[in-house]
Amino acid sequence: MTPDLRVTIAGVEFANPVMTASGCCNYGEELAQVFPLSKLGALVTKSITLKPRLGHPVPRTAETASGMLNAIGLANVGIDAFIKDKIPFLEKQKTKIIVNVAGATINEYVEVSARLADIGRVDILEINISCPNVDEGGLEFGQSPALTEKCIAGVRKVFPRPIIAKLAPNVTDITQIADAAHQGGADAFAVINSLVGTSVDIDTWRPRLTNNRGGLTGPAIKPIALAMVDKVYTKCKLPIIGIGGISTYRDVIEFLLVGATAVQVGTALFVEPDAPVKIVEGLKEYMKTKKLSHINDMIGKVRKYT
Amino acid sequence: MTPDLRVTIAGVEFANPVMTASGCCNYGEELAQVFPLSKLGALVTKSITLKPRLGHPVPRTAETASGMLNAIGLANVGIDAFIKDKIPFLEKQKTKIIVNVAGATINEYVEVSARLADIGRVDILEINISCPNVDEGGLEFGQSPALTEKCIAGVRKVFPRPIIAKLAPNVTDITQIADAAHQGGADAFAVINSLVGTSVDIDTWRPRLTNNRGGLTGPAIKPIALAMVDKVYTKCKLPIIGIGGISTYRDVIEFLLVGATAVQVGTALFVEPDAPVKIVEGLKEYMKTKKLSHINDMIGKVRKYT
Amino acid sequence: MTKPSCEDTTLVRARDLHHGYFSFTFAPYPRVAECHPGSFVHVQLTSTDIYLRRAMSVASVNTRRHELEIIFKVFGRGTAALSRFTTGSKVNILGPLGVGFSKPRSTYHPVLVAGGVGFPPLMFLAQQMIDDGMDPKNIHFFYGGRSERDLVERARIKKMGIRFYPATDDGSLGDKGLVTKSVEKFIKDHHAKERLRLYGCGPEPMLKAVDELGMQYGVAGQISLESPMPCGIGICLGCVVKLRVGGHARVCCEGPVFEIGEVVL
Amino acid sequence: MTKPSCEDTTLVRARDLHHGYFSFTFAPYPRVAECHPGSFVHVQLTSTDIYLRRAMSVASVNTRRHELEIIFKVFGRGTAALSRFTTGSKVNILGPLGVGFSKPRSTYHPVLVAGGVGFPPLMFLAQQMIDDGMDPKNIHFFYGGRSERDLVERARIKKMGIRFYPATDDGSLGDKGLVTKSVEKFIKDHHAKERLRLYGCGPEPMLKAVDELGMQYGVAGQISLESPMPCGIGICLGCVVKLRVGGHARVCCEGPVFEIGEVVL
Ligand SMILES: Cc1cc2nc3c(=O)[nH]c(=O)nc-3n(C[C@H](O)[C@H](O)[C@H](O)COP(=O)(O)OP(=O)(O)OC[C@H]3O[C@@H](n4cnc5c(N)ncnc54)[C@H](O)[C@@H]3O)c2cc1C
Ligand SMILES: Cc1cc2nc3c(=O)[nH]c(=O)nc-3n(C[C@H](O)[C@H](O)[C@H](O)COP(=O)(O)OP(=O)(O)OC[C@H]3O[C@@H](n4cnc5c(N)ncnc54)[C@H](O)[C@@H]3O)c2cc1C
Ligand SMILES: Cc1cc2nc3c(=O)[nH]c(=O)nc-3n(C[C@H](O)[C@H](O)[C@H](O)COP(=O)(O)O)c2cc1C
Ligand SMILES: Cc1cc2nc3c(=O)[nH]c(=O)nc-3n(C[C@H](O)[C@H](O)[C@H](O)COP(=O)(O)O)c2cc1C
Ligand code: FES
Ligand code: FES
Repeated sequence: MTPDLRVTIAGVEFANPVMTASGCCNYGEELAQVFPLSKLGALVTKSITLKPRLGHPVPRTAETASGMLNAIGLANVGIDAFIKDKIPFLEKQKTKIIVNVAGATINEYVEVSARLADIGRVDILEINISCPNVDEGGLEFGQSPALTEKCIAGVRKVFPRPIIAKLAPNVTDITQIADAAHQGGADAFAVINSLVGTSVDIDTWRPRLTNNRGGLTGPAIKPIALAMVDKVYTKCKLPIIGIGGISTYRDVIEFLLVGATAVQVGTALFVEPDAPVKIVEGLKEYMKTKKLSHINDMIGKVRKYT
Repeated sequence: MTPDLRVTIAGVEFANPVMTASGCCNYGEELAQVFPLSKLGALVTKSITLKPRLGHPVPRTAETASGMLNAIGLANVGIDAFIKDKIPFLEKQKTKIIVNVAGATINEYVEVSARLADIGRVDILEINISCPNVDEGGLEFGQSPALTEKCIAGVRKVFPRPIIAKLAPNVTDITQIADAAHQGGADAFAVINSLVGTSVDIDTWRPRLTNNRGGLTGPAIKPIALAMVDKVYTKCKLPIIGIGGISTYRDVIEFLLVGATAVQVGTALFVEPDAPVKIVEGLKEYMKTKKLSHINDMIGKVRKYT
Repeated sequence: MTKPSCEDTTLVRARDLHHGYFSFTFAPYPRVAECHPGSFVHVQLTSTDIYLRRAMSVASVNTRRHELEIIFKVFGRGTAALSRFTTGSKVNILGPLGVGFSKPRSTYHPVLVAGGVGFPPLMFLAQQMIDDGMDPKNIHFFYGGRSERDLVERARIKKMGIRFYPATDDGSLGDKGLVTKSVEKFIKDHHAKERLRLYGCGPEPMLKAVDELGMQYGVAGQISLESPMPCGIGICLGCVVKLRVGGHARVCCEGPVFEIGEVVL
Repeated sequence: MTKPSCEDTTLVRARDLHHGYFSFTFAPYPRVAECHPGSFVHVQLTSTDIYLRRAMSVASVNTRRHELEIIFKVFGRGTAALSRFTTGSKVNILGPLGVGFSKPRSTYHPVLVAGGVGFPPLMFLAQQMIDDGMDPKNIHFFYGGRSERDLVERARIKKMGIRFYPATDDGSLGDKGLVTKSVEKFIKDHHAKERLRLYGCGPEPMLKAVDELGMQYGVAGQISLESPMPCGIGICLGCVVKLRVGGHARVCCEGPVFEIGEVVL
């Protein structure tokens, strides 16, 4: 009996729980050269904004212990070019398409989302209220329950299909933000985006990023991400997509056990672009060995000490 | 010309900016077997509470990518045994002595601090309002500006020498907590304590810590710690002791450049117990090469992009 | 307490003992003379992507050649990384650590109970007892494992001339069943006639059984424990065990060797 | 665009070229035939404690023996870790990546300008031009470095029979001063008579000078750029450069080779 890897979030069924993380797979074209995207549960695009953005000057990435910092600065082609140049490619892919949306104002989020509402092939929106690399708002939305609710509610009005709220880890209590997003009409949470970090070159005394700071990602943050998924799963009521430092199927199982229904793979794609394929294979093998018939048999099943 | 490594915080002069971090050197006796403690700027003791504590059951540590989780649970001998059994040893050490204080209630902090006020050899108190491993308060103090101020103000009344507030990183805006501690009468900030994290054993489906979660420390968190020191240095007014993932003199220089006056070495002591000695040597060499006469020539001197 | 120090040393001999077991010899290690049976060293792995050191019991020393031997079994990431070191690799060793076994007077009949990868410190203990003048015939070495392949270095142990009692779960070698079953039978048969001393090192269930046997039959002795050990020198408090009397003890400092009946297992 | 793939390969030959330079040959690498001068591979270092891959230009290939050579200089942690790999080590290589140099027609006189560790792709380019039938005497190889010791593999380059012009800052070999000074003199002397093509690879200031020379004297050509490269395959957007026209380009995908005059340096 081959294990069943399908999961359902907000009525959308995914072939497996493994997605690519926003900003780590561009619009999918490059990864499609490495493996057929049908191997993915879903592809999540780079954050799309109203206008095209070049992002911050290089250096805008830096390596750290078991991770990296980035301050790409939401570089993207903008909604017009996205619809014109990228959607035709995405429409042909045999996987679910999640478009990540970002903005400097609530209006921008709503406008971009409204444009995407017309494109049936966009299965889900992921609202990035948590990018630490833009000055004009990004982080602040995700750090304020009121703004979070308002932003999600705005998008909710114009987008008829499911909405994922991507939460910031840089907060005192992530469940407050999660509840606000729920209140605003979100259907699921993505937990977590990157953590604010920095690094300095001790030869030049310059920050290693022209933005002076960036987002920390990779295996280094996995324990933090797991604790946040655990907390949201315990206290909040929507399905969770776990993100942070996942590079093997073993990492995925940890996320499932603490309550994630699906996961996203980010930085690991830079080291092993075919990581999602290996992860799906690994999950299958693990489930066979453990005699688990369905992914659901693991979700939230961590045996906590009492 | 040998470089001058002395730094002064709240009127106390330290031979160099390198201290051991609380909970990573017990009460100093074991490290004294490895190197003379006079090599340190200061020794910071394990958190002391009113009553002795055994802490959480093992496993209470777990390894992670470039770091570790711990949920020791403030195991310590309690204030009575500390004064009776540990102070005599500490009195003989030729380094500054910083005693870290923790408690479940503000009263407990104040009582422990009052007892330590009588012991002249205790140069400074470090108030741990940020330990993520106790249920009864710890973290919550450090996450609330009001409680932080009240706690520090309570200690301020009974302790006549300098007070360091050790801040929690698990907050939306660390500068709010810092300002509250300042308001309460703190003389300096220690930034940061560990980040909440967890890890699950995928064979047993058990958390790797009996406490279900713990504090993440080690090189993995360095970029986060640096960003927090940078933020506090930019917005707040007291001297900063930088902590988080320091294992070499290069790490220390990064912390100095973003604004730390001194630093503490924690988890690295587990891997290289003589790390502080090597770090001080490395700092001297670096300063010679860079022709810097004084540590102050580096503090806050990062050349940010504008 | 011996003062621990970090020493750069070289892997001079790597023997594959098969079935996942390896013997690594490091030299020159300046502190061999201070290593006792039950002592352990903390081996640095940061040249791989592993952050914390791994504790390894001393399996033997050659004081003249300043050689230190450890024997390990590939279990998880740490030991897997260790096993990939090749001869000539520089390895940093923190040691010598811990309080080892106390040797019995020569009138005793020591009963050594090893489970799986717990045998190295007991092999070291047997060797030192012989070196100290004990009659090898009085040393009883019980060695248990799942099956024959788990009992490595048998020839070497037998060569010491001691009495050797293998036991395997599947009966492929020696007694079939848990090694402690064989030990119990031995104690029953001998403890009235001879002054026995129990020494145990192996997995926790085995140690628990040894501990209980000792208490039940009134045979004194010691067991060597394991615990997750971030620092190995007593500064992290991560490795504690509960004592029957007197709270916690650190396995790395007060142990790893404890008296039978001392610890809550 | 060639489809990149991750391939496990073995370090079969490690040559210490001295002064911090190493030549590593990997085999079997199944995709040698798809490696072009200017192509690079992304070398995994996770068996050490380094998380991201490191980009390395292809220095040569042996298609028959499926060998791939890279040449690198120890610069920071990444290349230091790489240099510690020993023959027989398994190394994962992601490649082949990037858009390489376009070879000139045989009527041109290519002028190759290498700075320090920028020489490997140009050496590969020279070799392929010769293999394609170009007269070695028409290939001009300028090679600059701080001093003689920085100009490694000279014998190998000269053996190709091409014209070789070393230059060192300290005058210890060839012209004294920046290599681009020598190049400028050469262009001045030759660009009226011969159809030159410039090819540059080296540190950014050198590339900037080559770029300016090309534009000033109207000599077309290409330069190969470096940039921090987390992914190497176009998905992270970390490696961009600014184009004079048309916004950003990714060095890993649209480059690393760009036309002279194309990029804002
Ligand atoms: C005193 C002592 C002596 C030992 N002697 C031997 C010996 O002679 N031969 C032998 O084969 N083994 C010995 N061990 C066990 C050895 O140290 C390893 O812990 C064991 O082999 C686990 O293998 P690993 O490191 O490959 O497993 P891993 O999977 O890498 O680690 C196992 C688990 O333990 C955790 N862990 C490992 N090390 C630490 C640490 N230092 N701190 C916190 N958590 C940690 C990891 O996070 C992981 O969860 C000894 C242990 C102790 C305490
Ligand atoms: C297309 C291309 C071809 C190259 N070819 C060669 C060659 O043939 N020979 C050669 O010697 N070198 C080559 N390099 C340079 C090489 O990849 C290393 O970046 C360089 O040698 C730095 O050395 P290091 O890794 O030891 O330095 P480190 O100190 O380890 O890294 C240098 C700095 O760059 C950062 N960094 C390194 N890699 C990355 C990354 N992938 N993403 C983000 N930040 C990073 C580090 O964080 C650090 O700040 C090439 C680079 C590129 C882009
Ligand atoms: C280079 C880079 C760019 C990213 N860009 C975005 C983005 O545009 N929008 C977004 O929501 N998250 C972005 N992220 C965050 C990731 O989607 C993910 O939340 C984070 O990297 C943690 O996962 P990881 O540890 O697996 O990388 C980016 C991350 C990286 C490394
Ligand atoms: C095992 C362990 C125990 C700790 N115990 C305490 C403690 O009792 N009180 C405290 O204020 N901080 C405690 N800390 C936090 C450290 O003092 C320090 O803030 C943290 O480890 C980050 O620094 P590092 O990355 O250098 O370890 C502990 C850390 C570790 C690893
Ligand atoms: S391992 Fe740290 S106290 Fe024992
Ligand atoms: S290195 Fe990632 S896009 Fe070029």
